[in-house]
Amino acid sequence: MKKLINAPDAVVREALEGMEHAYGDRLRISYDPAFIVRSDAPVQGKVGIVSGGGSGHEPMHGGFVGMGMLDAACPGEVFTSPTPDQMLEATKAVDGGAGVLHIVKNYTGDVMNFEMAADLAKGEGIEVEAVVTNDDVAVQDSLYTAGRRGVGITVIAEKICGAAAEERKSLAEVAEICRRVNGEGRSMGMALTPCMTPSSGEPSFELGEDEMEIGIGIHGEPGRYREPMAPAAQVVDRLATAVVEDLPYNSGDRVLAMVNGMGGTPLIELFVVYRELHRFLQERGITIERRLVGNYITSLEMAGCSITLLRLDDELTRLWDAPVDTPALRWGA
Amino acid sequence: MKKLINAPDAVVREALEGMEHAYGDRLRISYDPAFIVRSDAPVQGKVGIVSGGGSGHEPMHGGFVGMGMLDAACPGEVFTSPTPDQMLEATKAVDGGAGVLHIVKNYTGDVMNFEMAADLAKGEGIEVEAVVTNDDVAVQDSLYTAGRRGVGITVIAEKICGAAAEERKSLAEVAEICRRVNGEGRSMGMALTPCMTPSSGEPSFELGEDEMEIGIGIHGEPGRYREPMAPAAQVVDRLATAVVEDLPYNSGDRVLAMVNGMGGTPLIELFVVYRELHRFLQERGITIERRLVGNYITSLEMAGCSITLLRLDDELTRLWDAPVDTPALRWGA
Amino acid sequence: MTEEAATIDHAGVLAWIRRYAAVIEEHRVELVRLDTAIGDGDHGTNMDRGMKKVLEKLDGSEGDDIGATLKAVGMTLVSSVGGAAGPLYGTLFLQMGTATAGSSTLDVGALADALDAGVKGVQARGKAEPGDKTMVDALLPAVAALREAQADGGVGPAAAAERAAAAAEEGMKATIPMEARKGRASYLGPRSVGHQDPGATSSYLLLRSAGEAFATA
Amino acid sequence: MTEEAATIDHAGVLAWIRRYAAVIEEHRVELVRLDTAIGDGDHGTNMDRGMKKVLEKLDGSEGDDIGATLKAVGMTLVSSVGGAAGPLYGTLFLQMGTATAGSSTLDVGALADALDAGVKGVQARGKAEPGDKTMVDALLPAVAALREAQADGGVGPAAAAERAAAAAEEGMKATIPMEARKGRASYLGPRSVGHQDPGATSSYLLLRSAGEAFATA
Ligand SMILES: Nc1ncnc2c1ncn2[C@@H]1O[C@H](COP(=O)(O)OP(=O)(O)O)[C@@H](O)[C@H]1O
Ligand SMILES: Nc1ncnc2c1ncn2[C@@H]1O[C@H](COP(=O)(O)OP(=O)(O)O)[C@@H](O)[C@H]1O
Ligand SMILES: [Mg+2]
Ligand SMILES: [Mg+2]
Ligand SMILES: [Mg+2]
Ligand SMILES: [Mg+2]
Repeated sequence: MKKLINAPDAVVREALEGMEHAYGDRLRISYDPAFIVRSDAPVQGKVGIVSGGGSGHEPMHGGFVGMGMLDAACPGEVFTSPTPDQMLEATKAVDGGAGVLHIVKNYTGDVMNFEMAADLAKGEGIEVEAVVTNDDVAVQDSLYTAGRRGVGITVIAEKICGAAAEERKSLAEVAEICRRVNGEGRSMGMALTPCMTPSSGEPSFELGEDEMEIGIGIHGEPGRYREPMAPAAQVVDRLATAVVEDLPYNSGDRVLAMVNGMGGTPLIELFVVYRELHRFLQERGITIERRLVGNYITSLEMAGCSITLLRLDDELTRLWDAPVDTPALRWGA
Repeated sequence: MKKLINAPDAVVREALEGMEHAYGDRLRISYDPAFIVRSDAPVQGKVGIVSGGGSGHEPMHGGFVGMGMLDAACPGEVFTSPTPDQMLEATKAVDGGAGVLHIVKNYTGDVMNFEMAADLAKGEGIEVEAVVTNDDVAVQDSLYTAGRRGVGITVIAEKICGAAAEERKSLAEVAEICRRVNGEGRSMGMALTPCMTPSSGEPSFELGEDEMEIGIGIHGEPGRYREPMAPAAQVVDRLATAVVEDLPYNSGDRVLAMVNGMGGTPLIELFVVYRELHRFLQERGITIERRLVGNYITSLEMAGCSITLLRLDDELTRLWDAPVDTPALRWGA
Repeated sequence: MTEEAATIDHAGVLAWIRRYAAVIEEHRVELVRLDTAIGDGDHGTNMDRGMKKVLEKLDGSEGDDIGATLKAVGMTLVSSVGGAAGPLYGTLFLQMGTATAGSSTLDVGALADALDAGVKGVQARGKAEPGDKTMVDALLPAVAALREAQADGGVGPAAAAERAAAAAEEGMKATIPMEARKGRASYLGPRSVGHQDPGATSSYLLLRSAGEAFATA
Repeated sequence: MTEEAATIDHAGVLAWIRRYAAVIEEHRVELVRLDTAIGDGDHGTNMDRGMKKVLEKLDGSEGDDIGATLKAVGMTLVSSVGGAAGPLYGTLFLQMGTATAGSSTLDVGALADALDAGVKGVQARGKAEPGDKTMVDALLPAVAALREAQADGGVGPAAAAERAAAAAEEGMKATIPMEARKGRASYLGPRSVGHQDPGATSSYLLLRSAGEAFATA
């Protein structure tokens, strides 16, 4: 296993130390329990926004802590949901009296741990709302299963809710916006290679030299099916068709489009993918009004990409454009 | 070969089209000859700054075009220096009457092509200065060889010179600052895996399951030697020792430290590397005053990292902190 | 059949927990492999991290209140395992602790009551039904086996736990042909068929550890 | 030895360029492999892209000015090859074009003058000396061989070009044991030893193409 690490079980802690050294001017790091919090937290009168999940998806979530986005992030072990004590302490650290929003990706572990944390925080008198994101169209939705995974829309929801909170919207309002973003967002991903967690040291799945895996998650889970390698245009058609038909996005819709790298794909390829997505949407009369191209929600060194769309309205566009100042997303500040 | 592309010889053009769709509000793209230019170019009275080089190192250079950094970037084919006609047209497009600086990484091809372009531009009455960066301590310096490669310091020089040009410093002054940055900067890189250009379809070198390559370049060239895999702490000691002893950087020095990913290394590992670099420099009494952790000058999907240091003085620090607004580097704007 | 005590005491419970920690360490890689096939490959690592924390915790523990010890185990698992298994095994132990609060010994009936309460907690938290290809598929048959042993009468805790382990093993193996409907494996849909559920496996190991620990207690 | 014309004309030069384009296409992968070993693996692709552009350019060209044609080839290579080879081969052809400006035929002496001027241009641009493991190591022996053929007298362009190709091949092979001091291979230091230089290889192919084209012209 080839990784720039010292020991598999020290990765998360040591990366946190690295972040502390790099961003100590803007972030505070707690190690036990582990969370990252903007250094001016709690911001009085502002809704606090907390997210978290397994590590290995960097920059999500720690890279999104800062003005205009998250107040705190809880990193679990690699690909493992964090624990309720982390979320509880993070919630307490960011509560400025206006309540705290938990943005939770829909994975059994994340949901259950955040639920326990919310119960504990409420027990301590903090108002908490949780919104669960579930935008991954690769997973069939059903009342009887774990439901769809939360993926790319989470990044966008964190940005937009962060802006709403900076405007001093109430907890109910910020939570409503979060639900709206999730409701108007859809994603799907694919992989050219598996990834390998430091502790397992084995590839998350096996792929032939001429195969790709469609409908991949962000935890190295195998996807829904595999196919022979195809040109980028076909890969995008495949992903974007599933995304567009699901909501559906219709001619005349204005969208925010994210082309996200899974970690091991060169940026030049992501721009080829973005070109194809632009063509695909243009053919359907859907206008890209805002975009994000890069590595935002990754799966360690997995090669591949995901596509996320968010249907925009004027308020969401305004909140997206609002200043943000975090390690991984920064504009207007 | 697994890449998100349509055809090997269409990658550069299609990625440019993707960039145009994504950043059309701030960048203009010329396709024949190929270059990327900030949309408000030429800025009257401002020194224009042009860089360029082979593609496959994204975000360098195209991602650094914008206010406070490059006026134009010329992308060659993957890992191949661009041609003089690209540089000539880019130079003409950004000349606001104050002359144009060419920032050239020291590779035979880049140097010769930029030289021809400068001759042609001068022939058309444009004042041109060229500064060649050569910060890679992995390569032995000698009058009789091609000399050291230009690597990570190029990114930093582009940022700092961009700020100097925005302050309306003269061409001679901006060039002097560029030479100063290059003189005070040193880098070294390593790889855990090779990369593969779209057109060759074969790995740039072979590495055993337990080997790493030290002193790697950014073009998939093999490094100076290979070694058994080692923990991040040792990798950093190895790279940072070579870097620090070369200038040398001494106790009391204040530096800008860049931990750069080669493209296929997860961000979480780069923070582990940054932690080790912080420790290493602290042990030697060298203070990190500014830092950059991420993928800035890459080698396609190569896994690995490089370390760059720049000795800071007050002017360089101020220029580093000045606003910059490009796709890949943005603050204060 | 050798003479067996009719109850296990606090030391027996501690032996069980310690045995489970050792068994999890032994099976860490196997659990990771099972989870790699249909999940994200962390189940073995998560459980091993958690049980090691539990061992640390137990080292300083005093008294003979089985309920308090089981609750402490649950709390430790909740705050150190993470993922789906953390809240689920945490809840299992927390509820077993509540069911045995104040007890310094447990007979087979009390054991059955405790596990029953634990599994009910797991189901309340995770909403999994039998057949969803989860730990519940190993745990429910174990509860039933304990109840049977209790009804049969004259069966000591070690023998009862062995029967429970055998039932859990059956239940674990029965997850192989199932299509997952809960947890991460459910994303695979039909591709989850043909793989043994990692959580059901770690649950079987929990019962097997009980059988082994109680037999030598 | 068959009777051979004492000069080659504009059509002969065009045949040479076209033959070179075909040979480069054939050897693209080999040149990429050689460049992968001690460089960045693009030499074959670069030259192939450039020579294809040259073919496009030649399709529309008129007249019989050999100098003008060679210059056009040089300009096209400069603006389409990139890398180190672009300016170097570009300069080679530009200087050959200058040396032959206005000529509609070339005898062996004129050929030698042209290549000599071209190689001097390459050395002026790239500063490579013999022994640095570059294309210069194939080109200089070729110039010497042409000069010898000229001095011998009675040797036609095809035979002279064949001698030049043989000399270039020797020079190319001689790069194998050299340690690179110029270009990208120099970064490898001693690890560059044992590999044949890609640029020397494409230069040998240039001379071999001349021999083949002139023989059938
Ligand atoms: N809703 C649920 N109810 C009961 N057990 C579940 C549920 N979801 C998952 N599990 C169990 O958890 C196991 C996976 O645990 P683990 O790998 O540690 O967590 P994660 O899936 O978060 O990575 C599964 O094998 C399954 O037995
Ligand atoms: N300074 C130089 N002088 C002469 N030839 C050179 C010089 N530098 C490089 N070369 C030739 O160029 C060849 C490499 O060309 P190519 O791979 O196309 O360019 P790059 O090295 O920029 O990728 C080398 O094999 C060598 O023969
Ligand atoms: Mg997990
Ligand atoms: Mg090259
Ligand atoms: Mg798991
Ligand atoms: Mg090359």
